[in-house]
Amino acid sequence: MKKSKYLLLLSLSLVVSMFLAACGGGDKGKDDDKAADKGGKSAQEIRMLESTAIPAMDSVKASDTVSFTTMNNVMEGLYRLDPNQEVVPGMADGEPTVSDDGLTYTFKIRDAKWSNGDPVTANDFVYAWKKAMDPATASEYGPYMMEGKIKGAAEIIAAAAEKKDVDLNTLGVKALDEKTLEVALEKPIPYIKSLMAFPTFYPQNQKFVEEQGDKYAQKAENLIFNGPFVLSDWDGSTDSEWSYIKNKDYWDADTVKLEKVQWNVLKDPQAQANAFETGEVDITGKLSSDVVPQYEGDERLVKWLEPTLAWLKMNQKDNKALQNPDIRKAIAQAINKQDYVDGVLNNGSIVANYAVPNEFVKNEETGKDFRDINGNKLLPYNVDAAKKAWKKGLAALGTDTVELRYLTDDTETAKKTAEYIKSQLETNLKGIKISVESVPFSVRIDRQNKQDYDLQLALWGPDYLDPMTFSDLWVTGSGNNKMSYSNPKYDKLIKDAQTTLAQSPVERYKALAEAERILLEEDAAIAPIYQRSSNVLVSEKVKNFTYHLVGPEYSFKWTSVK
Amino acid sequence: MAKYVTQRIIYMIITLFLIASFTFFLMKIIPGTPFTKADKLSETQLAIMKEKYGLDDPVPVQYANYMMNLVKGDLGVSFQFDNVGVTEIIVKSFGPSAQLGFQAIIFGTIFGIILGVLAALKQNTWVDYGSTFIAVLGKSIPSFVFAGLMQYYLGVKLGWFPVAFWRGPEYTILPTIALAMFPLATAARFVRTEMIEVLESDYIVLAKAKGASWFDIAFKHALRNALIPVVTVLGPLVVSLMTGSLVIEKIFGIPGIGEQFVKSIQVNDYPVIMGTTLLFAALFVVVILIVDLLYGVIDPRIRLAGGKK
Amino acid sequence: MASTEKLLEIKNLKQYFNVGKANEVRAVDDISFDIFKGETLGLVGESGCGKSTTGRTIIRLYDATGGEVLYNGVNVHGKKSKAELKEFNRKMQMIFQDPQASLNPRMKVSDIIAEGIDIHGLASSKEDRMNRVIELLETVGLNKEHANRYPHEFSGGQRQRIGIARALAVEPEFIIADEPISALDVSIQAQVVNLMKKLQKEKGLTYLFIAHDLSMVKYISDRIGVMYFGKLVELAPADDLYNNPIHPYTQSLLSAIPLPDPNYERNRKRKTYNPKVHNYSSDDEVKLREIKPGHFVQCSQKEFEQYKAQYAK
Amino acid sequence: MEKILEVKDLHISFHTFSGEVQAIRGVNFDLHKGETLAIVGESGSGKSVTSKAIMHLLPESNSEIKQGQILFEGKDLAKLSDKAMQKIRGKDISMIFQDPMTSLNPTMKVGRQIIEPIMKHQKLSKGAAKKRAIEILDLVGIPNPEVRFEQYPHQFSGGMRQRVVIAIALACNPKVLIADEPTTALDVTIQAQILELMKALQKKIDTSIIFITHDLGVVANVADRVAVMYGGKIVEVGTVDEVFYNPQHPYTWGLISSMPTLDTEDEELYAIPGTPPDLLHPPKGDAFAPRNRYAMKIDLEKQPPMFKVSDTHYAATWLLHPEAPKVEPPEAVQKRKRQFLGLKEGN
Amino acid sequence: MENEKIPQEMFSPVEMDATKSEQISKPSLNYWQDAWLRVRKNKGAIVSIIILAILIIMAIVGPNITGHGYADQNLKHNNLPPRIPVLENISWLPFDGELTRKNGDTYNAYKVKHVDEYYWLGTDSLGRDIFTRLWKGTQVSLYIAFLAAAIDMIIGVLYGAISGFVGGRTDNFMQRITEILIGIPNLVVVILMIIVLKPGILSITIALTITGWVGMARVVRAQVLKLKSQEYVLAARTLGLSNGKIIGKHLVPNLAGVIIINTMFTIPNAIFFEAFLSFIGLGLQPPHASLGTLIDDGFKVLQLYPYQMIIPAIVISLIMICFNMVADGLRDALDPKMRD
Repeated sequence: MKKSKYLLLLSLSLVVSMFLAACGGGDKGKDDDKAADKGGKSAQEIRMLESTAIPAMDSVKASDTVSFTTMNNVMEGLYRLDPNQEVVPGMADGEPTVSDDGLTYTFKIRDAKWSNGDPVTANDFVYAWKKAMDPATASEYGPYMMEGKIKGAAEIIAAAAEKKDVDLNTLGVKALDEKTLEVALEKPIPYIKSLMAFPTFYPQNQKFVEEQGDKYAQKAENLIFNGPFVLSDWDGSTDSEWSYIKNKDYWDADTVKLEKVQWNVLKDPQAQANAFETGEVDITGKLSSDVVPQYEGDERLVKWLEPTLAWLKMNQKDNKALQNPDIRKAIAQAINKQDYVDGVLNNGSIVANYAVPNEFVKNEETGKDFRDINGNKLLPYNVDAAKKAWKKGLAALGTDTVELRYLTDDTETAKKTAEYIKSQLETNLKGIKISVESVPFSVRIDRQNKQDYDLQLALWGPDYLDPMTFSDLWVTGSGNNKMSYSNPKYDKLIKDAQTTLAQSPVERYKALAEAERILLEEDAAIAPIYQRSSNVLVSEKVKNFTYHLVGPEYSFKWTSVK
Repeated sequence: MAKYVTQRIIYMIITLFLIASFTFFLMKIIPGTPFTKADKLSETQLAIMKEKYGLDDPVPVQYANYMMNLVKGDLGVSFQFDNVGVTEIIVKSFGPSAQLGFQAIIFGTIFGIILGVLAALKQNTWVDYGSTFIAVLGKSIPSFVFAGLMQYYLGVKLGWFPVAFWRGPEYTILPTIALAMFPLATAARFVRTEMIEVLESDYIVLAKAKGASWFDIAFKHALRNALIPVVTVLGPLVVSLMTGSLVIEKIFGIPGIGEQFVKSIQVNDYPVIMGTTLLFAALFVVVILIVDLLYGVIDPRIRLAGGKK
Repeated sequence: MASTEKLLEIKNLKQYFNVGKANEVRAVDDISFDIFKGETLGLVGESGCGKSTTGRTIIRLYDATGGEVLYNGVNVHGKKSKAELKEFNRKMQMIFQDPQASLNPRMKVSDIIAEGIDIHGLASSKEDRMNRVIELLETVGLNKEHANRYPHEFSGGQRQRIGIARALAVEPEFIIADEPISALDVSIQAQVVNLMKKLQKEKGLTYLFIAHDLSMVKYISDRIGVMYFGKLVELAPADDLYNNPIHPYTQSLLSAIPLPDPNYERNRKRKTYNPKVHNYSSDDEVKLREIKPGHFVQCSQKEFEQYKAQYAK
Repeated sequence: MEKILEVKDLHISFHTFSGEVQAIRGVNFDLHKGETLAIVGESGSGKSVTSKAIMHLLPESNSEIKQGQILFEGKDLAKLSDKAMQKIRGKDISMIFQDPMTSLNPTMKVGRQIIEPIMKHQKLSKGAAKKRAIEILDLVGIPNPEVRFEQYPHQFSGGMRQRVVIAIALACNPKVLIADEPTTALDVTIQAQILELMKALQKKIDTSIIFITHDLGVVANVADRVAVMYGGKIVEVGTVDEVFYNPQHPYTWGLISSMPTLDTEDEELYAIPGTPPDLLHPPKGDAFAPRNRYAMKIDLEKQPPMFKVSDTHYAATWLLHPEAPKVEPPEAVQKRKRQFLGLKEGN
Repeated sequence: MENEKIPQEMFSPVEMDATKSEQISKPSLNYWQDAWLRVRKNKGAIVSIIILAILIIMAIVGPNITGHGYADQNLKHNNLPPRIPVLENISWLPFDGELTRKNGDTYNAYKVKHVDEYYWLGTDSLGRDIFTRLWKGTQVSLYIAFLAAAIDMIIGVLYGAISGFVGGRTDNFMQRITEILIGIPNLVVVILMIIVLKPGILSITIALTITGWVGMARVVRAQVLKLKSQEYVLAARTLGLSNGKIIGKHLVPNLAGVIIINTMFTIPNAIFFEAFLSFIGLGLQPPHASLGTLIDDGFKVLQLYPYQMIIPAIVISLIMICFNMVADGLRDALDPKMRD
C-alpha cells in the first residue's frame, strides 16, 4: 500500500472520531434544546437524576421502581397517591360501589383521554389486566399482584404452570359498559384503592397496543399516555435521558404546573451530588450513606423514612442451630443497632425492633399508626439476654461452636453491614463464626429461592399500603418465606386478618400486631435491623416535591418551580 | 493477499465460534436468576417464566438453539429490559464507549508518540526524564484514582469541566483524558525504546550521513520504523478502550457498554452477556487482523504472505 | 592426501525445507561425495548455496529429506538407538561459525568444555574432569585461569578456540568446521587455522572445512568441493581445482577472490558466471562426472566430452 | 598533491559502563585529492570510529572527541556544529556502510532515499531530483532504474542494495567518500563487481575515497595508499606497494604473512599470537608489544613515534630507530620484498 | 622526537610471553553480577527496589504494629483523620487530626469525638485502624500479585517452552489455542470467572491467571525458537545432549532474563487488576482488605474524608511505579539488545 493510503487512513479515522463526537453530543438535536433551555431557566422545568435507565414502559411488564415512577407520572390508574400519601381518584370517577360481601367493586371511569385522543374506557383496564395474566406476556408482577386478590387469577396461574390452555375470561374483571368497570375479588381487600394505584393495574388502550404490536412501549413514540405528563425523548430501555412534558389533555391539567421534567441517568451517588453542586440538576437520586453526612444540616437535604425494612432471615431448613429459637434470639439481640444506624448508615435510618415499618400505615378507623400497637421494642439489642439465650441454645444443641454463612448483596452498604454484623456477633456470642458471602442481587435471590443460606440480610419494601404486605411473608409455605419458618398460630392470625376480620379494621390490626409479636418475641424468626431512610438533595426552587412510600417513588403532578 | 485475508477470516470465525461456546457454557454455571423479581415470584410463576424463555430446556438444547439463532444473526432479547433486542442494546451502549475509546486512543497515541520521540531524541536530558515520569505515572496510577481526582478537582472544585453526563463534546474531555493516560504512557514508552534502537540503526546513520536534519530523521526516517512494535501493543489496547472502561463509565456517568456488560452479568441477563462477549471478541479478532494488515502498510517488508517477524 | 580409506560417504543427500509449500527451499539438492580418512575436505560457495546445511545435515542437526550418510560404512541417518546415536555423536563433532553465539553465555568455560565429557561419562572423577578441561584449554592455547570465566569475557579468537576445545573433548575422529574463521579478524584467523592443522596432525582428525574464504580453504584443504544453489558443481584436489577449474562457476568464483598482492590485483581479470551458458535441455542428464581421476564436475554428457577435451589441453 | 582532508592528533574516548575506552589515541593522516586511502586494521582498532568522527556520526551520548582536528577545506569539522555539519554531510563528504541489508530504510522507497540528499543539497525540484536519481541508479548499474525507483529495499538483492547505497552517497558528487567496509557483507563475486564499480565511479566523478576494511585482498585491489591501524593508532602508512611489499611494522608483517596466498604451501602460517589490546586499559608503551616477537624494552615503556621510511612511507615502531638492532622480517614478508624489488627493477 | 636520546639498553629485545596478552584484566563477572552492576547504575531502579523492600516489610509487620486488628471495629472512633504524635504540631502536615467541612470550616475530629488515642493514618467508617488495614491490604494485594505472577510464570514458561521447543505440528496446534485465548477479551473471562468461582483471594488469582499466562507463553516461545537455533544449542545436540537437558541447561538459564522481566511487569498488572475488580465490586469478601477494596471504600467518601482514599492510592501507585521502574531497569540490564 502507498504511504498516501496510510495518511488517508489516519485522516479518515480522525474524521470518524469527530463525527462520532458530533453524534454523541448532538444526539437527537438535544444540543439545541439545551441551549434554548438555558435561555429560559425560570420556566417550569426541573432536572432530575436517576441511577438507572427505564427498563420497561409496558405497565404490565414493568417490575422496578424507575419504570413505576415514570408510569406514575405519564399514565394513570384508577387511583393515585397524593403528597400526603392519601389515595385520590385518578381515572376512577369518585368512590367505587362495593358489594356487601366486599368481594365485588364497581368503578366508574371518568371522562379522560389518551394522548392520541381516544377516550379511556373500562375495557382498557380489562384488556391490560388480562394481558398481565396472559402467560404469553410473561409478566412478573401481574400474577404476583393479582394472585389471591383478583378472582380467578390463581386458577389461571395454576393452569399455565401445568401448560394447560388458560381462559383469561375467567379473570374477575369486566367492562359493564364503556365507562363502568366491575372487579371481582377472591377475598375482601381493605386496601383495594391503594392497590389500584399500582401501575400493574393501569389501563392500556387495546387498539393502540395491538397496532404497535411488538413495538409497543419500545420508545416514546410507541406509547400513548393518560397521565399528567407525556414521556418524550425516550429512545428505549437503554436511553439515559428522557423527559416528561406536560400533558395538555390530562383531565386535571390545571393542577399540573411543571412544563417539563428532564431526567438523566447517573449511577454514582457522589457524582450525583457533584452534579447537584454544580447546578446541573435540581434533584438528585437517592444518596448513599457516604454522601449524606456531607449535607448534614443542609436545608436542601430532604429526608424521609421509607417503609423498607432490613432484617436478617435465619434459614431453619437444614440448620440445627437456627432451628433453635434461643440461638435465633441470641443472634437477633446481639447486634447493636443504634451504633449501626448512627455510625455506619448515618443517614436518618432508624433502629427497627419490629417487622412492620413505622410511619407506614394508619388504621382507617382510628387514624393511628400501626406501630402504636406493638411499639419499637420487639427483640431489641440486649447483650445480656443474647448471651444468656446463646448459652442456653448451645447447651440444647450440645456444641460450643456454630458456623454460619451470611449471605448478602454486593452493594457497598450491604458489605459494610455484613462487616459490622459479623463483628458484632463474633464479639458478643462466643463460639459463633460468620463467613460473609456477598453476591450480586440476582444470585442472592436465586440462593434465597433455593434456601441455600444460613443468615441472609434482606430488604423488603411494600407493594401496597397495608401491613399485610409485610405480614403475609411469614406464613407457612409462603412464596416469600423461604426460610422454613412455620407457626400455626401465626398462620391462623394472618388467615383471620385476610378473611373474617377483613372488614373490621381495628380487630384486623390487632391480629396482625399479635402475629408480629409472635414472629419476633416468641419465635425470633427474623432479626430486624433497621428501617431505611431516603435522602435526596432538592434545590430550593422546587416546591411541593412529592415522594411516595409504595410503588412509584415520585409524583410531579403537584410539583412546581418557585 | 485475498487468500491470506480469507484464511484469517476463517480462523476468526472458528475463534468466535469457540468463544461463543465457551462463554455459553461458562454463563450457564454462573449462579443466580435472570428474573429481577424472583424474590416475589412463586414457584409456579417462576416455572412459567423459565418456560417462556426456554430456560427449562436441557443446556445442550439451549446451546443448539442459541447457535442456530446466532447463525441467523439473531442475538435474542434482553431479560432485564422489556422486549428489547440484544443487538439494539449493544449498538446503543457501544456508541459512547466507542467514541470515548476512539478519542482516547487518538489523543493518547498522538501525544504518546510525540513524548516518546522527544524523549528518544533528547535521551538523558530533562525532556527524557519528564516524559519518562509522565509515562510511568500514566502506566502506574490506576485510572479510577486518576479519574476520581480529576473529577473532583477539575470538575467540582475548579468547575472547568462538566462533572458527568454524556451530552456533548465538552463532556467527553475529562473521561477522554482519564482513559488516554494508559495508551499515552504505553505509546510513549514503546516509541522511546524503539526510537532509540531505530536511531542507532545503520539506515539512520546513513540518513544522517546524507545530511538530513533531525526533524527529517525523526519523523521521516525513524518514526515509521519505530511504530511497528507500537502497533502491536496498541491494537489490543484499542479494543479494550473501545469496549469501554467500566470504571470511567461508572465515574463519569457515561451510558457505555462496559457498564452495561457488568450490569447484565450481575442480573444474569444471558442474551446480553453473550452478545456483548461476542462483540468484544469479534472486535478483538478484527482489530488484530487490522493490526496485521497495518504492518504491511507501515512496513513494506511484510506484505502479508510473510506474517510477523 | 592422507589416505584413500573412505571415512564418510555421502550419497544423494537431500535437505529440503518447507516441503510441499509454496516456499519450498532445496537447500541441499541431491549431492554425493566421499571424505577420506585424515583429509581435509573444503566446501566453498556463496552464502545460501547450501554448504552449511550440508554440514549440519551430515551431523544430523537436520533430518535429511533424502539420501544417506555412511560413516565407516554404516548409515548414520535413519532410526538409531540412543546408544548408537551417542557413539556417533562422539565420533563426529562440529565447530561453529559465530564464536559469540556458539557458547552458552550463562555457562563457565570449564562447563562448556566439559559438557561432552559429562554426557559421555569420560571423566572418572571431578579432578579427572578438571584435568581434562585444563589439558584441552592448553591444547588450544589457553590456560587454566580461563576455566572459571564466562564466554563474554573472551575475545573472538579465544572463544573460537574454546569451541574447538569443546569439540575435542569427546575425542572425535571427524570434525565439521562450519565457517570457523569467517567471523574472526585476519590476525586471529591464522591462529585458528594453525591450531586446526596442528590438531589434525597430532590426532589424525578428518575435517570437513566449510568456508567462503577461498584462499584459506585452498591453504587448509586437501580436496575442495564447490557448491552452487544446493548442488555440488565441482570437486577436485585443492591444487587441481585452483589450477584447472573446469566448471564455469568455479572459474568465476576463483577469478573474484581478491588477493593481498597489489600487483596481482591490478592485472586480475574477472569472469562472470551465467547459469544460462549450460543451456541444458530437459533430457540432459546433469550429474557429477569424473573428468579426470579425483576431479569431478557437474555436467551433461555433452559438456563432459567438452570439458575432457579442454582438460586434455 | 593537494590535501583535501587532514586528520591531526585525533583522540576519541567512549564512556561505557566499565569505564573510559580510549578508542582513538592520536591519529594523523591526510587524504589527497582523487586518491583512495585504505585504512586497515582488525575490529576494535579504531578505523570505523575515525571515519564516523569525520562525519560527526559518533553517538552523542557516550562519545567524546578529546583532542585533535579534522580539517576539511580549511574548516575544522571536529568543532563544527551539528547544523553546519548537516550541510557538509552527503554533499561534500558522504559515506557507505558495511551492511547493505541494514543501511537502507526498510520503510521508504529507494527513490525517495536517493532524492532526499539531492533535494536537500542541490535544491532541485522533485521532478529534477527524480531525473537525477534515475541517472545515478543507471550509473551504478541498476537495470530498469525507473521501475526500481519505486521499489522498497527488500525487493533488492544485497549487491543491488549496496549499489543503491553507493548511488545515494554519490548523488551530490561528494569530494570525499568514506567507505566503511562496503564489501565485507557481500559474496566474493558481488564484492568484485562492487569494487570495480567504485573504481570506475571514482574516475568519473573525481572523488577521494577513504576505504576502511580488514581484508588485505580488497586493499590490494582498491588502494593507492594504505594506513594500518592498531590499538587506536596508525602504525604504518605508505603507498600500497610500500606497505604490501616493504612493510616495516611487525604488526603489518604479521598481518600480511598470516594471510595465505594461493601459492602458500603446507607450512605453518605466520600467526600473530595473543589478542588485541583492551583499550579500556591501554598499555603504557607500544600497544602491539605484548604480541610482538621482536619487542624491546623500550616498547614496554614508550610509545614509538612515526619513523620515516620514505617520503610517502612511515611506520611507528622502535625497530626503525637507528639504535635498534636490525631484525629480519618473517619469511613470507621477505619473499614479498624480493618480489617488490623485482617489480621495481622490472619497471 | 627522533633525536631524543634513548639509552642503548632500551633496545635490547625482551621475551614476550604471547599468552600474557591472553590474560583478561577485568574481574570475572558472571551474567548476574554483570546485570547487577548495570541495575545499580540505574538510580530509579535502586530507589524503587528500596521502596519496594520497605513496602514488603511493612506489608508483613505493619498489621501488627498498632495493636489494632485489621477487622477490629470501634464505631465510636469512626472516620477519624490521621493524627501522629509530634507531627501533629507541624501545621502544614496532614497529621493533626483536622478535617474540613463542606463550607470550609476545619475542626479537630478527635476533639469532637473525645478520642485520646492516636490513629496514625486515621480510621474508616467502621472505626477500623487504617494503618493496620493499609498494610493488611498491601499484604493481600501483593500476595495475589505474586501468586498470579508465579502461576502465570509456571504455566506460561512450560507452555511456551514446549510449544517452541517441540515445534512442528505440536507448536502449530498450541499456537492456535493461544490465538483463540488471545481472542477472548480477558476482562470478560475474568469477570465471568469471578462470578462463577465466588469472589475471594483464590478466585481472583485464578481468574487473573486464566488468560494471563498467554503473554508469558508467547514471549517464552519466541525466545525458545530463537535460542533453539543458537549455535551453542546445536553444539550441545551434536555432543549428544538429551532434549530435557538441553532445556534445563541451555534454554532455561538463558530464558531467565526474559522471564524475570515479564514477571516484573505481570506483578503490577495483577495488583492493578485486583484493584480494578474491587472497584467494580467484584473484589474480596468483607472484612478482607486489599488496596483495591480500600480505595473503593475511600473513593465513596473522597469529598468528606479524602485521606481514606488518598492513603491507599499513594501506596498502590508507589507499588505500581516501583515495579514498573524496576522492570524497566532490569530490562535494560538483562536484555542483550541493550548491551553496549
